[in-house]
Amino acid sequence: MAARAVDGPERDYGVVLDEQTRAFAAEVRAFLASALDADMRARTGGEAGRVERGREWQRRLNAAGLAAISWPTEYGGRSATAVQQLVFNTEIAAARAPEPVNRNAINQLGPTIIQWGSPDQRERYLPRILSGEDVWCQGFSEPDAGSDLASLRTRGVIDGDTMVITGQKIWTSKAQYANWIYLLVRTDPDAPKTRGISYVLADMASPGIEVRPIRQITGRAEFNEVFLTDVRVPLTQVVGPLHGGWRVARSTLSYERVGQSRTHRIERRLRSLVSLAARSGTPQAPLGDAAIEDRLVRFAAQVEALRQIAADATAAGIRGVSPGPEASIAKLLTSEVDQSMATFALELAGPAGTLERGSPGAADDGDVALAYLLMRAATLGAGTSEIQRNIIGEKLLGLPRDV
Amino acid sequence: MAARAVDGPERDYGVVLDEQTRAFAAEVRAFLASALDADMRARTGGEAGRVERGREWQRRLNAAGLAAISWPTEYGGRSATAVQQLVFNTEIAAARAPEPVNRNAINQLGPTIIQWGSPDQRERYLPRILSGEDVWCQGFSEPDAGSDLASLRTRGVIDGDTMVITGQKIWTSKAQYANWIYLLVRTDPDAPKTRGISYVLADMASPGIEVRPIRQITGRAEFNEVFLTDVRVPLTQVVGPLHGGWRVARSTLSYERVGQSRTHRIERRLRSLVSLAARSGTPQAPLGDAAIEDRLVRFAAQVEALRQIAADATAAGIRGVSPGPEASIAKLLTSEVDQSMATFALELAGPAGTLERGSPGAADDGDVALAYLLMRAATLGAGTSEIQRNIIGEKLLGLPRDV
Amino acid sequence: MAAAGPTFEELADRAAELAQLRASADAVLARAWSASAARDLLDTAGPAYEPALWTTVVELGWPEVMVDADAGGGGAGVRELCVLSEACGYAAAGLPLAATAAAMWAEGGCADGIAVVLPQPGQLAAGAVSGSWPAVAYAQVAARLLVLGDDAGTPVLCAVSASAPGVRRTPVVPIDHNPAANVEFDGAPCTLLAEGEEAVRRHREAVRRMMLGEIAELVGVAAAANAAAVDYAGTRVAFGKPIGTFQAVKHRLVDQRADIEVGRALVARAADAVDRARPDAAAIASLAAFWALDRLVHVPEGAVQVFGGIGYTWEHQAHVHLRRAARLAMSLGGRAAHRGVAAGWLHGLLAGERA
Amino acid sequence: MAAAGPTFEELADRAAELAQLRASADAVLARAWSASAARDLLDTAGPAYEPALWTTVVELGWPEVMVDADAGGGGAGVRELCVLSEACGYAAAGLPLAATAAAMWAEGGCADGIAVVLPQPGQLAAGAVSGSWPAVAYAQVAARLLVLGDDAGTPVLCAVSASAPGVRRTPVVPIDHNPAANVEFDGAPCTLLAEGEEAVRRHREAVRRMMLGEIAELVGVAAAANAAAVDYAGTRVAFGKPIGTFQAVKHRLVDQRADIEVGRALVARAADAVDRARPDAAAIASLAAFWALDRLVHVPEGAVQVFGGIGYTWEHQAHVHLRRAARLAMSLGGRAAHRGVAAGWLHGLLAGERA
Repeated sequence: MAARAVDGPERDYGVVLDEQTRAFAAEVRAFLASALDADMRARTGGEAGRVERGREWQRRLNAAGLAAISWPTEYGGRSATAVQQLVFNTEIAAARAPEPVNRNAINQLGPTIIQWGSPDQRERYLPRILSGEDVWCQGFSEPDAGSDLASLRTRGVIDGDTMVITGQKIWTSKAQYANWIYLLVRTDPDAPKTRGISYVLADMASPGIEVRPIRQITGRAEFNEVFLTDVRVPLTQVVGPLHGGWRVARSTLSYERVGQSRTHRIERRLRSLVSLAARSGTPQAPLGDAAIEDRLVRFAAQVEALRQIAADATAAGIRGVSPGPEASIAKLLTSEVDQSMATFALELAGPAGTLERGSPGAADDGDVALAYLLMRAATLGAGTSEIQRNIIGEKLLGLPRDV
Repeated sequence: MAARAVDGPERDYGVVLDEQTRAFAAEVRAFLASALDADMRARTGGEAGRVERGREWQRRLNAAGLAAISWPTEYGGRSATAVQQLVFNTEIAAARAPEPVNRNAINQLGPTIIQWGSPDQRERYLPRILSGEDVWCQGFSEPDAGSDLASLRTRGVIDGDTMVITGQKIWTSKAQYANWIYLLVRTDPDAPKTRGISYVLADMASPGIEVRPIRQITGRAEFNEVFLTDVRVPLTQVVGPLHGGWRVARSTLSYERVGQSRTHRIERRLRSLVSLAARSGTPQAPLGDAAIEDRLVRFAAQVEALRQIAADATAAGIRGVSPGPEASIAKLLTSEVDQSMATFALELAGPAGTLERGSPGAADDGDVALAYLLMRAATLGAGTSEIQRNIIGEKLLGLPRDV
Repeated sequence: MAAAGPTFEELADRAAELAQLRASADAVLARAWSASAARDLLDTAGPAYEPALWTTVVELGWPEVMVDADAGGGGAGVRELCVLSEACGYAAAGLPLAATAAAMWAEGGCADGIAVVLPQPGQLAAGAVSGSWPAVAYAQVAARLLVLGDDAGTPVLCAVSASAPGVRRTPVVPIDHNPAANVEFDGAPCTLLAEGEEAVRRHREAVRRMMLGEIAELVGVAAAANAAAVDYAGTRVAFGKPIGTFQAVKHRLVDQRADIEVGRALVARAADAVDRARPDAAAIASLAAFWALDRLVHVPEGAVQVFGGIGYTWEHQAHVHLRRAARLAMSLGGRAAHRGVAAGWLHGLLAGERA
Repeated sequence: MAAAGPTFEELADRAAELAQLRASADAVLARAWSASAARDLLDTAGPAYEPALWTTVVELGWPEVMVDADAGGGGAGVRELCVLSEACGYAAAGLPLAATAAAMWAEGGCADGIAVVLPQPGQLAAGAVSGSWPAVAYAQVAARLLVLGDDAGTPVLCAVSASAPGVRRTPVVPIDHNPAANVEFDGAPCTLLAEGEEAVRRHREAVRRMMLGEIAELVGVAAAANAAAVDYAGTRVAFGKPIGTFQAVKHRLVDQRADIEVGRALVARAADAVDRARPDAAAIASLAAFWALDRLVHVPEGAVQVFGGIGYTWEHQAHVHLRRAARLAMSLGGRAAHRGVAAGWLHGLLAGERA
């Protein structure tokens, strides 16, 4: 089945590809067929194992010139078209490839450095992001500035040609594996909230940086707190204008918000849900009673719509048209549908759904219970659903601001 | 069936009545059996007919000493206990008696005059409220002060011993039939919002008062705009302190918010809904498929809970305990459940539900369509559901104010 | 399979074309009509229907949009019909566009006058059709009614002239006041359009096209209701602030907008599937119908809530959208039927995956 | 019928009594336990269960609350059990109170140790019982398990000692980490409690009492989760204001509070109906179970949303309530079964009205 995904017949992307894109698709499939070996398919070793595989996967992608296809060719990318990105993402998702260790840095930090960085910064950081020689983590959120990023408190005091940073960051994934961090710090405390913030790159080996893992409600520790105490960073590591980091960060955040479509994930979850329902079905009602069907069909409607919206956005991208209002709505809906499906799976599975991994009789060997817990984060990460609604209300509908 | 309701065997109120209350229940049933004749049961004559019947029904209630049982005996009431009120309301609802013309004045204005009025005011107004000789309407809402009552703009300028009132009121029911109106007017424009408001009684025959009916989306005109232009009112008709009307009004509003339980109405609507569902049922699924049952059972759960909450509040009233937090929640839920049931009835009835009265094939002779439109008001009247949620959030949960 | 689809470039061009079509439809309707005009129609004694507006869209060829170009039609698909229908919904233009377009598609050529497609079959005997259909929208003003009959075991698709003997139309008043009627045929003469499997197929496909056009119209109705509420929320002040600053209002309008976007995407996806005769066309169309009943119909209700008291008045336009949405949604064939089709498809996908 | 009920005065007195019972239960639990202690239990390698806490409530006689006073019990009803269970839920005290109390009620006397009632029947042969029951809450620490068996056509209610031969308990880890086990009896000896109709009735009534106690516990869990979120919303500042000023947060907390009040009212109504053996007891109990699955289980989810990131951490207490609510709700027997009972009752009311 896995083999079929990478070297089977041409996939139906819903559209005909031009010759160049077909060649690209063939290249991606060929790459996956050879590079995605048993080592890369393993699921062992917990988070450390995952990160190690992600590092190796990053290396293999880069060796094939596929680490950051959306980046301009001059910086090691492919200047890929929207269709190529669709093809790439579809193939990667179908093959269930591991996550490259610098995925976030490639989606967020790289484009930021390309847009705002100095030539030196570009030369110094971009190649090592691509290769995975540097592993990056993000230091934006703070304990008292979650969704309200502009109220961050980490201070950066200018001392000659260095900045001395003190503060605390939270929700930093991979901090214990990363050797670099990109940070937002308040460098001008007297300026209004969103002014006076700088976007800074720091070596994780700098004295004064301490990482403490945060255990999530799932029991896993995939995030960290990062404590910074008098951490000295040369001013050459500021990206964009000093005190002008808010605008720099917003270009990164907009990547995060629109980001990669998570359509594949909700399609997969819908299939699992239908499969779960089918297990308690009867010949007359193969997916269960009408009340269950009602829920499933509502989810299916949302998933199909989100597929259409993703395809439309890709088509719009072809013509250089920025994605329509649906894109910001798609992020909100995807999170909520994802979470709702995980919640409904618990009800469908009943008592067996409440059993954790390893318990005899646990539904999907504990995946139902795990997903129920895990998906609580879907409406919290990258701006809570409440913040998303505010942004859509204000930016898209033009309603007056309330905060 | 109607006869059974008024002179049948003793009703099950869910509790045993003491002797005095049983005597009272018997009195009420006897009154209904004799007073609720064919004239009072008629449904003809549109709103004018309804008001005329309401006036006569008010007269008959008063003749039997039953016009305002909750008022103190000295003002023509019965100083009724909470149980007596429950018995009275239950019997009245079961008998489907008409609405007495001064129902609002009895529930709101009367208690306000008793609490805040001068001896003269009590003597002058209370008996004529009870008898229906005076018909009262309420002038609180304004076009630019709906749920935000404190921002009302109708001005009252003091000129010697009279007040000269100019402004506009809206959502005034029965204004075209009333000869008196109770008003909120801003008498001190320089005071903060809720200060500087006065509670004033005005004769509808005063020069400068004009009434214009408002047609609702149902096509009926049960509300009015009342325009006031230099209307002169003696200062003796101010209830409570001049400029101190906000506190006076709040005592009236709290009556409106907690008010009479509308439990009977939602019980009736649930029965209609179940009956509608049963018409498309099969022997295997007498109320329709599981998705329909799911909706009906959710409504039933809410209705049963609201019955319990009403009973608990009555029991609490017995001991002089003020109703618990459930009471304010009950108002919100009752409105929303009432509206949701009317909305679901449309879906259950399908195309036949969309036909208006008089159309061959209309579900319940157009009542489904009418209720769908009518019930839009359930979450708007007496403070929108949004305002209700704010009040509950702030008063009951103690959350900080946002407006 | 991939070879059957368009390229992304073609898709992008098509999206631009459709946007262009929508813009021109909006421009025409904005000149000819308004929600306020639709509101005024509710004040008339008769049905809410403006023949001059119908003439306008007929002159533009909208009802013929799906007829082959060879036969003098627009040569376009249901996707284009849906764009035009959504524009009508948005403009509160109550017209039998979807029904007439679907009927002409089934007739395979252009014809004058309003036509409707009856979804439920009738009985045929000696070339005459009998049966009864309750609350058929626009039946009072229809010139032709298409019906699938059963003639001694052979399915037959035929057209009945509204003025034929044996046709009885009893006017009814639906909640949107469209000129609907209960329709009865008592041995009405009819014109044969197709027989056998082809009759069944063409009727089914016509009903599906009509339904998608009506869901698109409902998307437009919901979008108009929400847009009006958004405008109001930006200006109406309560507690010293525009009510759109309150999250209860703001988030309601956002969620409704999301419901509209999902509805629009489903209509587009279903229309494309029908136009390309994809095997999942029926299922996606049913998903769209399900969503219409589950969410779209409630958008104008939420808009009334945002308007508050003023939205509850007869003079205001909010109830035009409310009434139109309720009537359109209830005409789609019911939640249970569409849920069944979609659930069967979902189950089939799973079975296909296992196979 | 009216003569069977209490007077309103009695009702008021009873409400005061129950409030007093709740206050004293809250006071005991507040001294002995906390959500933070429950959170710490999740860090242990074994199950989340504190024997000392169970000893505390045993010493107070809570598990015997429904046993007749003559038999040394509390002589109270399921209404009292529900008050105590809700207090346990509110205090995050994970204890087999409802199960043990229901078992003792069925046994008709006080007994030492934890007991559970198995809702599904087993098979009986020669005085020994067989069968298997997945994921039985607190089975690892149970002393007795009550089971309804079928002995050659005669229903039998009997108790099986957990230490009896033929009893196998395989520990499992439910989401709340309670000491649950998959239970198997392979010809386990048992003690007869009742036979025939009485066995069926007593088992059914015991299961219903256990279920109502567990729904009451869920009401308490939901109330605790919401109260904690309300506190947080009043103090946590974002965008310069406490987040409780934002209507998205405020109205969510209000709606959840409303869901809790409805749940509590349904539990009280069902418990009263059971205590008075009213014919609608089963239906009202099913309404309560339906509500638990439909709404109460989601309250702690909403609380996590209000807490935001911090509520997603292992160190925080929010997931204690989330886990407990999920496990309790899923143990109630399923939405379809309860919906069926309630719908049958609704239909019966209608038929009764027509008759």
